[in-house]
Amino acid sequence: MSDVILEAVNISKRYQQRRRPPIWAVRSVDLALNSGQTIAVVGESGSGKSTLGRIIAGVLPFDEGTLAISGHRLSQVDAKLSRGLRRSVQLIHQDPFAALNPAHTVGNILRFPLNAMGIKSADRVRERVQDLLSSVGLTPPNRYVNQYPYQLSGGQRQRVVLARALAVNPKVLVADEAVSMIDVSMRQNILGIMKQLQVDYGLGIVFITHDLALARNFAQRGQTIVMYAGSIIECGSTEQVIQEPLHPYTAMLRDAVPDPDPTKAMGTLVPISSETPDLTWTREGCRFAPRCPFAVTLCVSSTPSLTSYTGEHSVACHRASLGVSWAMESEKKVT
Amino acid sequence: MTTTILQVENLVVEFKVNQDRVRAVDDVSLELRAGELVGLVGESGSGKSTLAYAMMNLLPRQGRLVSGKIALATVGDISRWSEPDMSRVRGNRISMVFQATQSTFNPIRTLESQFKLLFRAHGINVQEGLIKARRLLQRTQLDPQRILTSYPHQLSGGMRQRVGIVFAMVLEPDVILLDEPTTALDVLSQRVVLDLIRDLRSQTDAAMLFITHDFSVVSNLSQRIGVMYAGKLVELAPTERLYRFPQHPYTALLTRAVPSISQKHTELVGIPGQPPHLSDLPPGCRFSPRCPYVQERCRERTPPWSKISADQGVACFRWSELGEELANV
Amino acid sequence: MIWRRVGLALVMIWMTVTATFFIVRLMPGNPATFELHVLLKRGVSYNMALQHVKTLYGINLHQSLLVQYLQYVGNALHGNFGDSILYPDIPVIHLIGKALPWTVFTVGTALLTSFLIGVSLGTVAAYRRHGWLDRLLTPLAAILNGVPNYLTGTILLFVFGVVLGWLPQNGPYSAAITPNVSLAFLISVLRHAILPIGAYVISQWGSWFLLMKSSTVSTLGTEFIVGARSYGIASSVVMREYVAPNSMLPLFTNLVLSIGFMFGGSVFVETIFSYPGIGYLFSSSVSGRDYPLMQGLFAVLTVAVIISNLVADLLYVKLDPRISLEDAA
Amino acid sequence: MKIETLWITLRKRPSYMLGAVILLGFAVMAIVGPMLYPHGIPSNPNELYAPPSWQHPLGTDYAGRGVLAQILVGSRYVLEVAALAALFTMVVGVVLGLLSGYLGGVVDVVLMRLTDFILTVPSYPLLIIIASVVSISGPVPMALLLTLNSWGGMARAIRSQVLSLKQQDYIEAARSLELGPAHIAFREILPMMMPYILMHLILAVTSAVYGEVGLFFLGIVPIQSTNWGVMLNFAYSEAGAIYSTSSVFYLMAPLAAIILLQMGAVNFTNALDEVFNPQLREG
Repeated sequence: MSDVILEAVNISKRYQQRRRPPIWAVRSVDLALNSGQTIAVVGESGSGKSTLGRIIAGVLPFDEGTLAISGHRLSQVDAKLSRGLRRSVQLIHQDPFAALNPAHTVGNILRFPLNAMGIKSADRVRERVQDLLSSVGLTPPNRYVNQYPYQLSGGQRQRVVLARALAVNPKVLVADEAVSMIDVSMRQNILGIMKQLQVDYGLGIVFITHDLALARNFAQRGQTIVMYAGSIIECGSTEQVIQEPLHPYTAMLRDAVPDPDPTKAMGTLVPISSETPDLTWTREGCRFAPRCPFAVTLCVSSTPSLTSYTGEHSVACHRASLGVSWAMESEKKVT
Repeated sequence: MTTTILQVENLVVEFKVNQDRVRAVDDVSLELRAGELVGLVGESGSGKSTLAYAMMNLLPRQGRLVSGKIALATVGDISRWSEPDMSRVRGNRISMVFQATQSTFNPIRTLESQFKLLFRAHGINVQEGLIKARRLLQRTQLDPQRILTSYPHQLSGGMRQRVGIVFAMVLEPDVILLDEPTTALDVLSQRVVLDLIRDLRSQTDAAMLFITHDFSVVSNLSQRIGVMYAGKLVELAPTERLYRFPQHPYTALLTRAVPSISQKHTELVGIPGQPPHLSDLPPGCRFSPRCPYVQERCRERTPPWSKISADQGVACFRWSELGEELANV
Repeated sequence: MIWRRVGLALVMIWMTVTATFFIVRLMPGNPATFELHVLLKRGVSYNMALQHVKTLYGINLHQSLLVQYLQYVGNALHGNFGDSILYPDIPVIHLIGKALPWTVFTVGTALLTSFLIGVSLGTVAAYRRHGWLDRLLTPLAAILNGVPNYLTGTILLFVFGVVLGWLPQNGPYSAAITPNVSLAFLISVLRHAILPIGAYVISQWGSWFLLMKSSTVSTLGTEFIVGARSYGIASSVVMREYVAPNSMLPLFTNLVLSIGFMFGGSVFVETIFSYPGIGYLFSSSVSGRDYPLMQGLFAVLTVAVIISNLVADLLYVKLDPRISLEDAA
Repeated sequence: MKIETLWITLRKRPSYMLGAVILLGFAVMAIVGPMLYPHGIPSNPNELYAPPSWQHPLGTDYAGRGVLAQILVGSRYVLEVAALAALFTMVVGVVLGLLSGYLGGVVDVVLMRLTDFILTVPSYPLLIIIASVVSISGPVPMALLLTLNSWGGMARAIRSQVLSLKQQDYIEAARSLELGPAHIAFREILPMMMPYILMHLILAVTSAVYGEVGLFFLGIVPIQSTNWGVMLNFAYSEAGAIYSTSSVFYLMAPLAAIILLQMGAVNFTNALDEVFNPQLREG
């Protein structure tokens, strides 16, 4: 059993609004990541997956809960407390153009974190920059050192972002839709580099995506967490969650993913309404109930909690924990 | 045999970038038939959207249609039409759905007043038009009253996209161009929009061109798919054929780079290298620097368009010999 | 949320009144005490002098600072800023009341004129970018935009008043005419107003031109213009229904805001033309060290600006459906 | 490298070059001008309002002093004050804008209320009142007075720039890499704002010129030395030159100088805009 390098317990994040109830971006989320492990976090926009990612990457303060990085517990993100700790979790942004300061060359972008790490001698820095660029497949490195971000393609920029993250010897990468803005033909190359880095450095990876097929592809042997309206509604090993979803929402997400094979018809499960969830909701009841075709009275009156179903596979759904499988009902409906 | 509604022939579009001229669309031919949905797949810079804008005669200032023909069965070649003439056919003969519909509506007018403008522009009785719009909105599972009284920003992305489709369809055009209509949407909203397009397709004789960077989005929706690379159409075939038996290496690699939710897990591979810059194209076949099957001639000459059958063609020297191999990538 | 805005405006007004009090009361060489000493030196009895200062400044120097302040604020809220020194025994508020119409007339006319000129030329320049009109007017506007109105006023006065002698050099109307409702009087008033108004317009139109041009250029570049064209809406209708309203939107706030600014700017122009408005009154109060008048004018000017700011905020919410007062706060 | 890009851009259009040459010319004039007349400008009572001649290319004034000489000598005070005012405006505006935008919270609320107030109060009347109550002597107090008028706009603009830059992913990345607040402020945010600050600096110079000349023109500030504003003031009050066509050069010379300066500033700012705006550079 490998050691836990990142642990989030009961994390919540609220945004106060003037004269309106606060928006709960993340509600009581638990997450534990081992070194070398991959956890995929999936959900729609507004599900809180990106907010969670920025919290565990240490760049967004949270309101409740604790975050522990390599065993150091932080009750809130504080610049002094987390000196050096924040570096061990690196965020990979969705838009590689926005993630690089247009005023600096690739060489400088990599030099800054190396300097901050205490590597000052020009020779050492040059050497490290070359290593970093080669390890993300930007070869020959000298071709890229003096280039500005706008001179690179999206895929190349994302490689620079990865190299920059690598410069501070992180233990965890939080990849927030890291390939959704990259051309399809190069996505697998970027993902391949991430996987290689994971093997080489034992990195834990939190892979945030809205695309279930991509989550399955990347976190195949890892865990998958499904978020809805700021809470985890299902989690377990990736294959279990995607092949045998326990929550109707997970099943809908899966059914909505289009398949490259033209003979495969899309799944049948569609939500009854396209309304996005109300994030200010604090009353009792399942927050997915308004969109759920299988909601019963209980779903409206009480909030389901995340409970273990089989082994590591947990779900927050009354129908699942009551043992009355909605999946069977859906079979009936379809046939 | 169904009738051809739109014929694009040898279309060339150039853009002025600094002092250079680059060919964003290079010698593309395509025909659309009644009741058919054709997918057009390509990555950024492949020229797929430019092709659609050129077909609408909506190219930005720096763009110019250099040569070629865009023939609508009903009105003839529109490629050289003036703006006033074009405004008579846009919307009611050929219409377009955009990627970010929220920015294609006038932000300070209600949708009802925008519908009214559309009907007036085409000399259609406003009341009759609105009745039709309401009916279509209902079909998209939207509350017509609420939609019509709303301003664009008051609707969610998925709702706006559906309204955009209603806008493009309400005058019953012959051709509907859908430019990445689901790219800005969440999975569930995308699903709803795809279902809507499928539903409407079966109800209309219009030909649809569905442009996307994501092969899986159109694979289940289209009769035929065209693949573009660096301004060129590299392959065109019936969807299932294209997926099962790709003739162009790029098609094969691209369709295999997309993960599937249903299939047994396979290690996916990306395509090495970068798509070329249009201002710095390699000689010969544009895919040759990235192609695992490249030969000397590919780097020297541009492969011609080989017509395999009435609705299938490919631009690769080696298509006949590689067929077997590509099917098993 | 309207109340929040009104509340903020009231706080600003209170701050202004407070500021004017302290300028007079606490500045080095405090004019109120100075006046008292002057009177005492002249042999006026202490009580008489105190009383005199009180009517002048609304301040009783005998009382504590707090009481003085409260009295001053109370008086100011009733529009009582004491009596003028330059025009003995006339309440400041009366002087302001007499001057105000002249300034409102010239500044208002100038504002509307420069707005109309700037907006219409700006639209043309945006539509015909890099055309001869654009190439001529844009640099001209950029240079004139920053040139202060005392320069344009001086040049106008010199050229048309002195050298050519076409128009009167100063005053609100000819001294030979008694003010009454007659055509001769009206013509005289207009002839006297032309140069001051011209001075404002020449230094103002450029900023409207540049604003309108850039606003229109950015509107023309938006997707919803492409959207409108894709529905087949004719260019003239696009111009009227899409481009014009969206480009004008940001200008309206500026229009209201500049009312206040132009009142401030009237100091120079009215001084040059000896035009008996607020600005002229202000500069004569300054050169005559008429502090009560200065205070009153400053308070009135500031309140005018604050109120036009408030109106601009509220108006914008009405005009742009995307903004709600809460978002704007 | 920046200088090189500027040079390349300036050579692209004659108007850019003209702008740079004009600004440079004024700077040289301000430095050298007064040196030409170490003992003051000689007056000649026999040559009142003389037309242009070789000796006096722009004629003479009511006291028979050369107009061009006055423009040359007067430029130093005007431009010195303007440069100082622009500098003060930049320092105050950048510091307050950075504090307000970067720290947020109470600091932001207080600073922004203050800025709102300063921006609301009619600026010229405020300057005039203060100038009439406090005696202004020398360029530094004058520059400070003008700064009072202009820091608000600068602070507001810098704040909104900081707010939008703060949201950038690369700032978040820098925080995540723990590059430190000094690095973030000076290496990440400031380089992105430099073009913006520089362009506002040039505009601040011209608006300070207008402000000071206006104050002298109204005769509110004590007159110590020859400058363009004083010339304008004398044209009106002392000599009544405005009402006589023979004074055309005396009256128009300072106006022309100011408009020429504005022309130089506009053209040079356009050039800077092209240097800094990468979209223009690429497109």
